[in-house]
Amino acid sequence: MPLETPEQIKARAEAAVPGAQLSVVKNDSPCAQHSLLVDVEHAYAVAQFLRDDPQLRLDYCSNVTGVDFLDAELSEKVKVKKVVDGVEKEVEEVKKTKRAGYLEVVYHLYSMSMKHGPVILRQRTPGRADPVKVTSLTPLWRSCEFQEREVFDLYGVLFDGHPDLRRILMWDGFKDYPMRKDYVEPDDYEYEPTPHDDVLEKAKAHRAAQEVKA
Amino acid sequence: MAELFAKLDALPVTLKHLLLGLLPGATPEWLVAVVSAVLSITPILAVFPLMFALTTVIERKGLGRIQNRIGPNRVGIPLTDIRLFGFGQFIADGIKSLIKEDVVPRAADKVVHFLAPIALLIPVLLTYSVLPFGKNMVPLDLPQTGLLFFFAVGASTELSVFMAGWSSRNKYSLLGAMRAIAQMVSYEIPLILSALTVVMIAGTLSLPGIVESQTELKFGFLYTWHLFTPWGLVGFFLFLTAAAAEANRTPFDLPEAESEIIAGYFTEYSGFKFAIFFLAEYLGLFAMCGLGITLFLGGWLPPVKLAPFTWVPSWCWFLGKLSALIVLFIWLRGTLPRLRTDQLMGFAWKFLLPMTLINLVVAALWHLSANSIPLVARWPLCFAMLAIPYWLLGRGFEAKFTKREYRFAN
Amino acid sequence: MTFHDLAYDAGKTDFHRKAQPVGQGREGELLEVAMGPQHPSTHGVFRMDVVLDGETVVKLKPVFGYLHRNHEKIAENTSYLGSMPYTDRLDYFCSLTNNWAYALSVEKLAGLQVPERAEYIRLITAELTRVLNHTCLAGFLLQDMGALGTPLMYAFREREKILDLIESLTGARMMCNYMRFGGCRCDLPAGWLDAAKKVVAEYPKFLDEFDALLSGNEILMARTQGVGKLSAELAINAGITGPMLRASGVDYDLRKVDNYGIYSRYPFRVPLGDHGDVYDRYMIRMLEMRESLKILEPALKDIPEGPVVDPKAKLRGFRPKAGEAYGRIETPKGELGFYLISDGSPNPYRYRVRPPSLINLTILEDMCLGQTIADAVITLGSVDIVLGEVDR
Amino acid sequence: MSPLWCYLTVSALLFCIGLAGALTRRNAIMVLIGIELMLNSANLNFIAFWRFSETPETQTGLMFALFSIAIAAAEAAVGLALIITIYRHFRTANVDKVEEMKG
Amino acid sequence: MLGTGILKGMVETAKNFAGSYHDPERLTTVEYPEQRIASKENARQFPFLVHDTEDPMKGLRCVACQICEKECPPQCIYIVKSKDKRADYKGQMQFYPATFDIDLSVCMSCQICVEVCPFESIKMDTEFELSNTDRFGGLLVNKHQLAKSNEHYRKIHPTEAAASDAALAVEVAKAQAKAKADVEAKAKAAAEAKTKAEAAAAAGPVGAPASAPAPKPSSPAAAPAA
Amino acid sequence: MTLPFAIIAGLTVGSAVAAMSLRNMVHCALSLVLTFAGLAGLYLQLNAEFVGLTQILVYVGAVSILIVFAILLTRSTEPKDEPSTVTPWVGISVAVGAFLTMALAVLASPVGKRIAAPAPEVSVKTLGQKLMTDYVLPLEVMALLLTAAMLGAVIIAMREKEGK
Repeated sequence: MPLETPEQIKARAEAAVPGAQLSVVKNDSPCAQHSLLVDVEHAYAVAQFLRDDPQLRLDYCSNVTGVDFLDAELSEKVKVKKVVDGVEKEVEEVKKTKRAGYLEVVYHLYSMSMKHGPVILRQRTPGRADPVKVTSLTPLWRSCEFQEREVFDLYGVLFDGHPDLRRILMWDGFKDYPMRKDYVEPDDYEYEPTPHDDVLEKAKAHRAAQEVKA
Repeated sequence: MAELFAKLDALPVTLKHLLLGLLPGATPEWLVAVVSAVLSITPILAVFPLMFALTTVIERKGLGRIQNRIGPNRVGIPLTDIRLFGFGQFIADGIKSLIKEDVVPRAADKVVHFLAPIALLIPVLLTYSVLPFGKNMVPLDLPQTGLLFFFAVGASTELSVFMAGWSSRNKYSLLGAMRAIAQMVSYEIPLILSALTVVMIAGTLSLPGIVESQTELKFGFLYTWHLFTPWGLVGFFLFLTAAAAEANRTPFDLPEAESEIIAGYFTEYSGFKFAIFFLAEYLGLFAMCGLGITLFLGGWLPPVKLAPFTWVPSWCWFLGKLSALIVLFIWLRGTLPRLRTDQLMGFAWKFLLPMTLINLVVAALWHLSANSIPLVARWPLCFAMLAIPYWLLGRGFEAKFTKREYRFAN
Repeated sequence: MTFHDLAYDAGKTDFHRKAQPVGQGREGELLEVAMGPQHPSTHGVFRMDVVLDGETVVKLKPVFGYLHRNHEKIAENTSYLGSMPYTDRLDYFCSLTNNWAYALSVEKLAGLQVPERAEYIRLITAELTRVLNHTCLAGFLLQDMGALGTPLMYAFREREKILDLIESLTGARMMCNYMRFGGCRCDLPAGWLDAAKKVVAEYPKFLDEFDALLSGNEILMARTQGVGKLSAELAINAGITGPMLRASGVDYDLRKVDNYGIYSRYPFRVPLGDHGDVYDRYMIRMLEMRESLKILEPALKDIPEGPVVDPKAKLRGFRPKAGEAYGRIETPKGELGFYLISDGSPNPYRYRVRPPSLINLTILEDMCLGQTIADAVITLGSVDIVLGEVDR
Repeated sequence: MSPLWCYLTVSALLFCIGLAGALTRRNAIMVLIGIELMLNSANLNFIAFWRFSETPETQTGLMFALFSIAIAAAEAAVGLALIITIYRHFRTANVDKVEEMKG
Repeated sequence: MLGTGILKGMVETAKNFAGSYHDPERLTTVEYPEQRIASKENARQFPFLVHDTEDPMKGLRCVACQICEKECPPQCIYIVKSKDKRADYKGQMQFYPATFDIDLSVCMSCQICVEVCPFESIKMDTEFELSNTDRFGGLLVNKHQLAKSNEHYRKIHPTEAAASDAALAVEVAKAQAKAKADVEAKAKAAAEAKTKAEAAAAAGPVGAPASAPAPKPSSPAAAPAA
Repeated sequence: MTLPFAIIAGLTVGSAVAAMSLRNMVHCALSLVLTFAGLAGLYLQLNAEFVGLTQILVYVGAVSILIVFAILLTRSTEPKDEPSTVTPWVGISVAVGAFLTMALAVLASPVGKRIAAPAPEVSVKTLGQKLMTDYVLPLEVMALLLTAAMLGAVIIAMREKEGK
């Protein structure tokens, strides 16, 4: 039995979970893996539906990823009617919209029993400033445990309902979230003469600053 | 001709008497006793540590060959190209361990930490004092309590192991010490029980006496080693198993299981102290093997009383048998994985202990039926009495695991 | 039992272990040991914080990240091609399958085709890698069990033969960097196929020897059977993949499920275990090696002539169109996935590795609780982790 | 060879050291160690009196000592098992703190 | 029966022990500094720069295009372009690297620099005994250390070098053909100009000097052998 | 009083004092082992070889291990466990009193001056024969007692099953 299209899944999920708002995110690449964007409040219920629905049985959550989208200016070409020189004309104009940045958590769901997939589920935070919260799906799939921790560690996304949300790859005292796009790497490189002078300069400057402080 | 060989056999004893004879006649008796003791001890202190040194190289080379490697073959005479097949390795190792930094953890109990290796080595060396290395060659003949002395002194090594493990203030050390003690205490019982069968048959605790009890001849040429009886055969292997556990050898090397608890009770020892542990461990193994030889393999006796065999000096027989057993242990080490703690304990209590008890009974039966049942019937009968319990007890273990068949999808 | 009977009934079971306070009222009796990061059997810089009651594990927390170099961030700042050599360093035992997984994902993203000959080469190298990895794993596992290096040395002896093949093909023994988007970097050198055929033909001899050495050994069986058990339900829920999943009895092999490459052309069987313990994991790997050899033998004969790389694939200035793709293959350790988001620039916007080793570690504590520290060590060994991949 | 009184004095000393320890130390294990010392001093008496008796061939003293050693071993095993159980229950091995006797 | 598996294993190890003395299959190790396993033809370790002339610095094929520097994943290459130009092997005026450093402690031997180089000028060496007491300076190699002759390349990678030489030969042939064509075209143009001039001269006295002949291309530095 | 006796006796008594007075209980146990070993030495001096070696086997090899295990299992190594609430003087004075009484008795008694007879011929064989004939009842009782003690110790120390 082939897997339903994202649209079909969306319709059924919205019917099964009252109040859930899903939308299909199109994917333009040749593989055409479209995904479902689910609102944070209903993510758990929708995910549970996906997991337990007898036609889907997405019992296996393969991959959990964070993605960071910065604030961006989207430019769109719009045809606008305008009065130019007293004549109404249709003019193409570049319309610029500001899009607030957000963080996404992407879940790739497969079914081991039905051997189909993937169904891609996305949760989106409202903004990039703290607190960025989504719903943890770890209670549904154990496999999310470490991966959600990793997303938390590297992107700073908080997972509501995660039983053990600690840093996993970085050390506990680390402050920043290194996978965010606006992360600025520290300049305290180990002093190593590399052929790239800028690295060396940075390291030297850092050392000098340290020495001044001391 | 035979006289010459006899002289060769008695060479160490003659030498000792010769040296004692050099003392002036007015020497007080106690001084003679001291010199005599020193002369007895010196060969032990020379031969067995040297044997340990050679064993470390041979073991590494042998394991290397088993593992399709070459093993140590580089160190020879320094500044030359002479390599001596790598047998200079132990000297290099010795020098290295001597000049290595002796690290003592800050939290360690310094006094106990220092005393532990010494407290381990001394009892181990003491066990050698009752072993007969050759005809008339036993440093300390205790006609009443020889074997008891061996076990009593051997038992005190457990405490040294505990001292090492506890004083290091390292959790791995402590775990290793706990394991070592539990294991040594448990395996002491089958060890003593399997030795007891021999004591029962020989009727003496004296180790030279036990060797003497194997000097009778069967068929006119075959010595009656205890190994050549069904209970002796089984008892020997039971003894070897328990001895391997006592000496922490594979597959019973849990106290120093490097994949689990780093190096066990001597995790925090380095340099020369570590070398002493290493030495004590091997000397303990040799002593165990020596005891096994004395009890079951006829000590310094050749297997048959025929010309070329009797020419070899008795102490060579002893050392030869010892080397053979060491090779066996190396071979085992190259083959087997190790057991787990509970399995180790289960093996001691559920398999070795019953087997040794049955062996004791069978030995008694063998002894009592000596005159009533002909040998042809006695052998299979006693052997069956041992083989059946072995099979049954083995079944008890095998029930816990099976060779499995696997299914395939599509 | 069919798989559907096994399929996991969600509403009833909560597979997540709640963080439980351990050993309340027995504080003094418990021993807290940090196994690692410097420990002989943690397979790299890895730590297990273990709480022991005597020798029994009552709590175990895996701690890693010591080798973390933020591979994903590096990849986001490098061109698509530039990430290829970094994938070698994920699971440094199986760089060829890592290459393939990455290449496959990029091909999905950019819609590239792979020539026939390249598909064959990929299949052959991937299966050789699988044999190599499982051989070494068996050796490591037995090393953890205390078999003083002998099985490991035998395993390395055989591994050497495969590494020689890989070196003469790719130029490196471990860091191959061989596959390219839309094919492979270079063609097979002269005489390679014959050498490979010889290795494949002789390999069963080694497997038999290994079986004689250890598979029937009582100590091995006693040590591994019933140890580190993992139920099929938990395995599915925790996203366990690879031989570990199949040892728990779940029939899920991406070579069959996704049919990537040309696996559908070769019939091979997927061995399944019934107990999910360490012994099953060990045996499943031994059997998988034999199945891999069954794939290799005909594939080495069938390989056609032709180009090894899609002529449309560009080496420099490669810019896939905006979009995303998730590609995955069955590496020896499990499902290795790459999730790529392109925004049309030469660098991936998002590059994510789904490492099988990391996710297979999720249930380490569940498998080890109530067993001894020695069991924990071999359970970890049977999970088959490589820290390059866990930490990335 | 030393006369009998030497051995008896040593034995008395050991007994009193054990007694003092058992009376002053609060840890149950230390109390047990004190008792072991006292038992051992009795053993020394047995052996010494046997050796200095007119009829050592009867070996009565030796027999007593052997049985005493066996009893001491049994006593130590049971005593220490009790101490461990008490420790598990009360979280202490201090004899003063263990006042109630109900399980 | 208990113990049979153990005995089987012991037989196996005994076989290997005995085999290690007579069966080369069972003793696979070699004693390294004295004995060496022959390097595989494809083997790669670290990059080197190919030169064609006696003087390594003059014959470097590298034109300092900096593609490898940009593509190098761990960023271990550092190039400074020269101010002046010089003729390359096919006679074109090119830049050359004033500095070409590779930090071998960073290099991960991935061969991407070789793949992306359009000038066949950087190749992989098979030298691996590079241990050094100076972790930083000792592994930072400059163009003098990197430069190795084409003969060296032919020796370590014969097949690859042949392909590379052939590709270069094609390039040179093309360049020569082009040069020839240029010369001919110029000659033709000159001839045409001449005829025109003549015609013009015939028409009127306008002095037009003939254009100078095109500069002769310098011969290829080392004619690649096929 | 001979020199070997003085050395061994001094060692025994000294280590006994240490065993009862040291703060760290593992040290106490280790000193106790020394006391046991010293006593075994005294036994050997008194020609009781068998008993002496049994003493080592049982006390050094087994009882001290038990004590050490108990110390570790009850975490008594830390001295904080033992605040001396009761003044030790009462106990010490009782002990000193007892010693004085005994010492006076020993020194006053004519038995104390007795000199040993030549070493009796004791063989292990006769010891064993005596055990199996004259002392067979105590032996059997002892065997029963040891079995009972072993079972009892195991049952007492066995941890109650969790949750029961």
